[in-house]
Amino acid sequence: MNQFDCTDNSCMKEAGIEGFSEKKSEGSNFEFPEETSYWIFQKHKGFQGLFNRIGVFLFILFVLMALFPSVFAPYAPEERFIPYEAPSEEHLLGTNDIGNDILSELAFGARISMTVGFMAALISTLIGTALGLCAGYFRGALDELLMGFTDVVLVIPKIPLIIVMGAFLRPSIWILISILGLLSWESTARVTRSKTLQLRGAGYVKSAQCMGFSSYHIMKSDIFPNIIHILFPKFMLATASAMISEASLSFLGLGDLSMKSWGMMLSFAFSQGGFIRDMWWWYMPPGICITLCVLSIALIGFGLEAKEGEHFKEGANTL
Amino acid sequence: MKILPRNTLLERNTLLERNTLLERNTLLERNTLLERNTLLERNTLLERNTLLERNTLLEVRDLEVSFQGMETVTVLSGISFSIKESETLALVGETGCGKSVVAHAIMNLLPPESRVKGNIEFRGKSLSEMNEKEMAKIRGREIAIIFQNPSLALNPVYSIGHQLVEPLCVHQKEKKKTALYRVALALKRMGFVNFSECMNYYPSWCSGGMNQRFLIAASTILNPALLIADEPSKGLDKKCITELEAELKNLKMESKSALLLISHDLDFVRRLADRIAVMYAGEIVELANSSSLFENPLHPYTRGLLNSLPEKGFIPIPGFSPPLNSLPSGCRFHPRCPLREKRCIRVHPEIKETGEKAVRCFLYP
Amino acid sequence: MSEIARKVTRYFTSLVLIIIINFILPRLMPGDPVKNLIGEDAYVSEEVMEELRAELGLNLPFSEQFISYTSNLLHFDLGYSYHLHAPVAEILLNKMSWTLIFVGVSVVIGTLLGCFLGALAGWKPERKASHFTSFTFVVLSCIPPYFLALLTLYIFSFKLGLFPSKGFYDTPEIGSVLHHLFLPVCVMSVFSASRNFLVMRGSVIQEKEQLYALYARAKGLYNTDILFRHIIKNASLPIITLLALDFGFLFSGALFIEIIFSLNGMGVMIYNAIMGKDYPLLQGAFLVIAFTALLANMFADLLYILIDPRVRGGSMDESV
Amino acid sequence: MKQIKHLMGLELKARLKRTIILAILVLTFCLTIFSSGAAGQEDTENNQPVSDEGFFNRFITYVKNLFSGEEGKLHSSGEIPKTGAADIQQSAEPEQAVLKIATPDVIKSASLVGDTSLGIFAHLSNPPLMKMDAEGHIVGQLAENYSVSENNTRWTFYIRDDLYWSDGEKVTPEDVEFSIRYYGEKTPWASWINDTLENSTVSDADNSVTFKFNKPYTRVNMEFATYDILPAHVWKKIENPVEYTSNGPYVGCGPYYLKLIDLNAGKLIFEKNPYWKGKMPEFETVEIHFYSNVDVATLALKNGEADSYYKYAGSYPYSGIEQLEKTGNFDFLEKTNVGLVFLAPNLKKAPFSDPKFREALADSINYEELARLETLGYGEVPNSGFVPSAMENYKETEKLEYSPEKAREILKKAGYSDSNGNGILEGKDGKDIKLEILIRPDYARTGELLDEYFEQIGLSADLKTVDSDTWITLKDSYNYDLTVTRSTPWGMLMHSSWGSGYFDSRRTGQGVMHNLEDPAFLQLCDNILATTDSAELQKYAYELQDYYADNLPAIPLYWSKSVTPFNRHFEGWYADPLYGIYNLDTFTNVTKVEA
Repeated sequence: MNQFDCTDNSCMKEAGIEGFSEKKSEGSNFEFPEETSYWIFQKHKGFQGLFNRIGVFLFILFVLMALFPSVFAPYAPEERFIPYEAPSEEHLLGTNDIGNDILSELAFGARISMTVGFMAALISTLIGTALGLCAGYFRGALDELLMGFTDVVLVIPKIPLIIVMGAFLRPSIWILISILGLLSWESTARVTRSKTLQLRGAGYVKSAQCMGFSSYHIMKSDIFPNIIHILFPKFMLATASAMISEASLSFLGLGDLSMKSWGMMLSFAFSQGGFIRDMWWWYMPPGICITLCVLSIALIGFGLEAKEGEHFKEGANTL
Repeated sequence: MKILPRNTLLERNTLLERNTLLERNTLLERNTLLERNTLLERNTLLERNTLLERNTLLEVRDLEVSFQGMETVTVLSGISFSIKESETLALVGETGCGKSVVAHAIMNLLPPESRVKGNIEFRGKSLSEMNEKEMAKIRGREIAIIFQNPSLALNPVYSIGHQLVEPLCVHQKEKKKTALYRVALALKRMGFVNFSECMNYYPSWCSGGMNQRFLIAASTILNPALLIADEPSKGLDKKCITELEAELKNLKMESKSALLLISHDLDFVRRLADRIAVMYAGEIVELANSSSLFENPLHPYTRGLLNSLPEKGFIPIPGFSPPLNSLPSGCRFHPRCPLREKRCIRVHPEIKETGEKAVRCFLYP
Repeated sequence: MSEIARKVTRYFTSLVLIIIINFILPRLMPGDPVKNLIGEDAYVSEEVMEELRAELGLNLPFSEQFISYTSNLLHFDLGYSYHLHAPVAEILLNKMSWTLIFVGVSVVIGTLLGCFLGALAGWKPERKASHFTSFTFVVLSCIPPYFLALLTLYIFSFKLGLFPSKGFYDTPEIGSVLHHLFLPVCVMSVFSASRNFLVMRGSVIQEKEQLYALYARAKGLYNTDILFRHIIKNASLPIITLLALDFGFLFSGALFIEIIFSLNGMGVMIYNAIMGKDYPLLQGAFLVIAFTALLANMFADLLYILIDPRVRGGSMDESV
Repeated sequence: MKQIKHLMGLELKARLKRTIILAILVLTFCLTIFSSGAAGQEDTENNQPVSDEGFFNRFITYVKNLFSGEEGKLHSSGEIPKTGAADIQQSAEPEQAVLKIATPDVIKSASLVGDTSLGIFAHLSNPPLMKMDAEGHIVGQLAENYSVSENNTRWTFYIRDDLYWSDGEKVTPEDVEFSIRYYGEKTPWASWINDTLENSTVSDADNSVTFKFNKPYTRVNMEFATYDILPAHVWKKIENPVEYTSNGPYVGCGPYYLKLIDLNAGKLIFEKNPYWKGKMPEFETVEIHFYSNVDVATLALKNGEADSYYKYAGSYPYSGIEQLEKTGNFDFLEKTNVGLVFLAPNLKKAPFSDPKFREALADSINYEELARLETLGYGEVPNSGFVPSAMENYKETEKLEYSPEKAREILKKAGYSDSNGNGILEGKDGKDIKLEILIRPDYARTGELLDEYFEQIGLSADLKTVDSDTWITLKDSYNYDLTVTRSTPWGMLMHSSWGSGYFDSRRTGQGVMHNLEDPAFLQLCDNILATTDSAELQKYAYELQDYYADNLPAIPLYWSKSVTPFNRHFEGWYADPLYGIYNLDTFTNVTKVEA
């Protein structure tokens, strides 16, 4: 019995040292369903449930605003009236320094802010997942290389890159989208890598390898489906942070003038004396809109993450 | 088709369980344990017959536990038993019959959405009415529990010494130095040769068996009156189980503490328990002292259990134990009971006390 | 030991890559630093421009510039800033000290505040107070940093006049520094607290389910004792990685707050260097930030191994 | 009770102790860093008096003031003594004699010669030889007067004899000669001196210095109104002035000398020059406060933390004027601005090289609305002659007016028709005309308005925002269609004055367009440069303005007034077109008056 014991033991140890998260999953394989089953009845009713509904409602409202801005906007955004006007019946949110109606500018701004947010998040999630999968699956040198590359990308400053791109091509939201997308896949890559490391140790992946499937096939059909449910919350949180970065960059005046996003409105309010003239109706609405939109997306993201948490727990136990 | 008995299947799993180099160098301790083991055998016999005069330590009267999840599930119903000072009662049953819930109910460790009815008295004090503060004073000092998965029960980021010292500091406000000394003593008593090194190991560095013995040391350092062992033998290989057995016997001898042993491993229970209660689908079906239970089991389910032991010919009980949220009507064992009668299906039998024994079956009116 | 070697090579390659990017990026940017030096109105003939370029070493081909750049770097000479007329190392030290005070203090406060409240919120999520703190921190983390800074500046400094609205101090003594830095530090710490809060809350909820927490309760520990003695140390592991990852963000976050509170710290200096194409200063600044970010990551890994014995692996095996 | 004792278990106490120690560590850390930071300015004069106003009682006074009703309005003469460095040498009267000026021109480095904006502020301590008076004529400042001879190649400046440096030395013609030669050799933007100066002689008898140039140059007096005169005995020792930085006192011969440059606090402190023989200024100290954010500057003015506002070649933001009027204790000094904002078409590129097309563009702009929106009523519709009325020899040319129909007719007559009927006119090459307006972020609003005006007359227009550096590169490489930019007062006087410096293709420079090669224009510039006779200058000036009106090389968008707010408690402000209120007359004449 002894000699069988030590050969088996060596291969187990090699897997053991790989990573903290992997050790936890290895531990959980030995749990028997019987005694932890009643933990699952703990439902997060309060926090997740209520805020999730608020998040979804707000999100739908903003998507509608983005798709049909003319419904919310009384006038065309370019139309000009008397500048620096306080809120009145015909201008619910007053007018800005060159007379555009702020409410219509706000409505049309939604579309741009959200497209930038979603497109950038899409690019960053795709790159992040691809890199995370390869790094997690192949481990060894490739893993170190990719993670080294991720460290470097994390450190590359966004502002000079945008100026460089702005100079060569015509500055537009596509530049903002591409740069935000290309420079913010760092956290997705790390999460996917650690999840792939965990799943790589699972039984069915090993059996797939024994059956001689190509590693691409295994990644596509075995590991990826299990990762999807953590990708969606990551995608939502990436959208939220992309929107905040877009607003901040356009605050520095690097945005695209022809398409005014909420960030651009805020930067004009700040530079054209909106604050000193106590025109709260000029800088508050865009700020609140950005916050609420990002909030709705973040809440949905957290809701999904919480549900994913439970799903994962059941998954591991009924292994 | 001959099905491999469950516990050999178990052994292959334990082999997979991390079993590090340290395991090998405790060879020399093992033989010290074996001599102490034979010594113990002799004096347990004379001790058994003085059982009757001691007073009851723990009294559980028709305990009922249900969980308000999506739909309310009653996990336990009508559980009553009592444990005397330094007596060992074993709770035996298939996985999923709610044995661990009893342990948690006694220690009031159930999650918030559980509803507990019935009465649990410990030395006259009713535990079910106590609030968290008073309960915290009793836990660890008077009632201790050993969980089944030792590697997970120990905190991964603190050293073993630090975790063993904690009960002393919390309950008896001891200084760190003197507490460390007492822990070292306890480990030495447990048979660890390199106890000073063990103090600053971390749970993740030691094997399951090692961790189990650390857990026992931690729980019994304040020598509690009642020790609840929740499936201690699960996940351990053969030689660890024998060591564990010796440990528990030694414990009963020295600290005179009562033991509520929860397990599904019948041989292990036979060697240790004074009285055995067999549980099936959330209720006790038979209660008797261990020798009489093994000679003539009354309840058909107990008989089926004993027949499935290797020495009785591996005859398994057909079918599966019912899930707790959809229990059959009448007697819960009737779908699998060979001696089934019509009334077993309709009426739910009550448990009948006959002297030392109790059984829940229509065969014994 | 192979793991340490692997980590060192990884960090070394990242550093080399950063140095290369650091060199190329500013030169890619359009605009000629020499023109920036002259100022808007002055008329300067072409030969003088050429002479200036030669003086600043900009007329050499790229490769030569790169070699001189790397050789200087090896002698820790970061070169001379065109606009600020001082050695880059000196400027960085002065500006860095200011930004580090303001960013460092707010990170420390933010992390402590975020972790403490996050732990409490995670420990009893169903309590009214936990709901309230969770919601406020989620909202705070969604507000763009500069908008939050604008509002605080407007309310506390414009309207109430409680706090001065510019510069690090009026007179160089501690009183006026604290008075000046109070608002920016508040904004920054609120922001870093909201990031830590959410992570901490999530990991406390997760760690609370573990068996050792139940065992701690079985050992007789009461309520918050369990949280502080057992769960916090386990739950704070993801915080370490978050702090390391966040390091890059903190400097850019500081840029906006410095612009709004008109503190001329590191962020504003970098922004002006970008606009004025001050190559040595840009290269020096990005290198320092990249280096501190890498250091932070390395420190996080080290801290991880220190705190979490599981990652440290069976060092016990070697010792026996 | 037991629980609390319980709580103070060994482990928790250790944890609390550790956090407290950590907090103390952080505090000491920032104290040490801060003290090293403050010590960093090692050559700060150590007699910098540590103000007695500790943080604690300052906070109390703030809070007390908060609840005593004045919502945020702190009277400058109120009970809160300003903690300016000067309140130690408080003169007899109770209020402190400190004049504070707010400015958005933040200086980047403490280098008197190297940093251009610091050079302008240093005019107070090291005044240049000449200065410009209110009507725009160049008159003497350090020099009493000057004489020109030998066909504008020999210039002699007679220095005033009552000038002393702040360290007691007398100002000598050697100082002036040294300064001019010093700039010539050491600074790139004054390198023209090095190329053209043949020799310079000094005569102590009539306290004068003569410069002999190798070719005639009529604008030497204008150029010498910008170079600060430096003390030879101090700057001789400094090898590379552009790189020399020091926060400490600079020796100056003006009414004040520059005592301290504090970049972290964002201010300059000028002290009264003890040896100043001219009219004694009333104020002990003049402080220049830098505000990178204009709103904060307005707040400072409202709170009395600053008494006036100065921006080189720019005005106080029009949007903030109303706020100061509301407070009631501000007056405004309005002067028509010599500089202006104009639209510069790329004359080297079709269809902008066609004057007819430019005329159409000029007619399509709604100047009235542009002026109203951009200057909020402090601007007016410009003349086609480009040069604003504040300049010398200004000629009234015909006003630009907004007539889109006329613009469409001109375009049709000039052959730009909309053949494919898609609403956009085609150029001579048959393709749709796509105008790309290149702008910098601070001209965003102007660009938007122009974009809309051009769309109205059938030209599809688009905006391209770039940062100022990219703008310079694209402009110098003529890689743009139209661009919006501004001219500064000094820029208008540059080269052969009246804005010619911006268009002459022979001159390069950051702000200039250098896109006009028309020989007639170049000849006109050379004629102006060759003469100093005022009658001839006026004739050429009129010719130049007529040339602008006919050819429209650049379309002026609006003439604006440069507005300077000042606190009513002060009187005697004096502004000149070149440097606005920042001149010696202001600082020597301003007095404090009880309004």
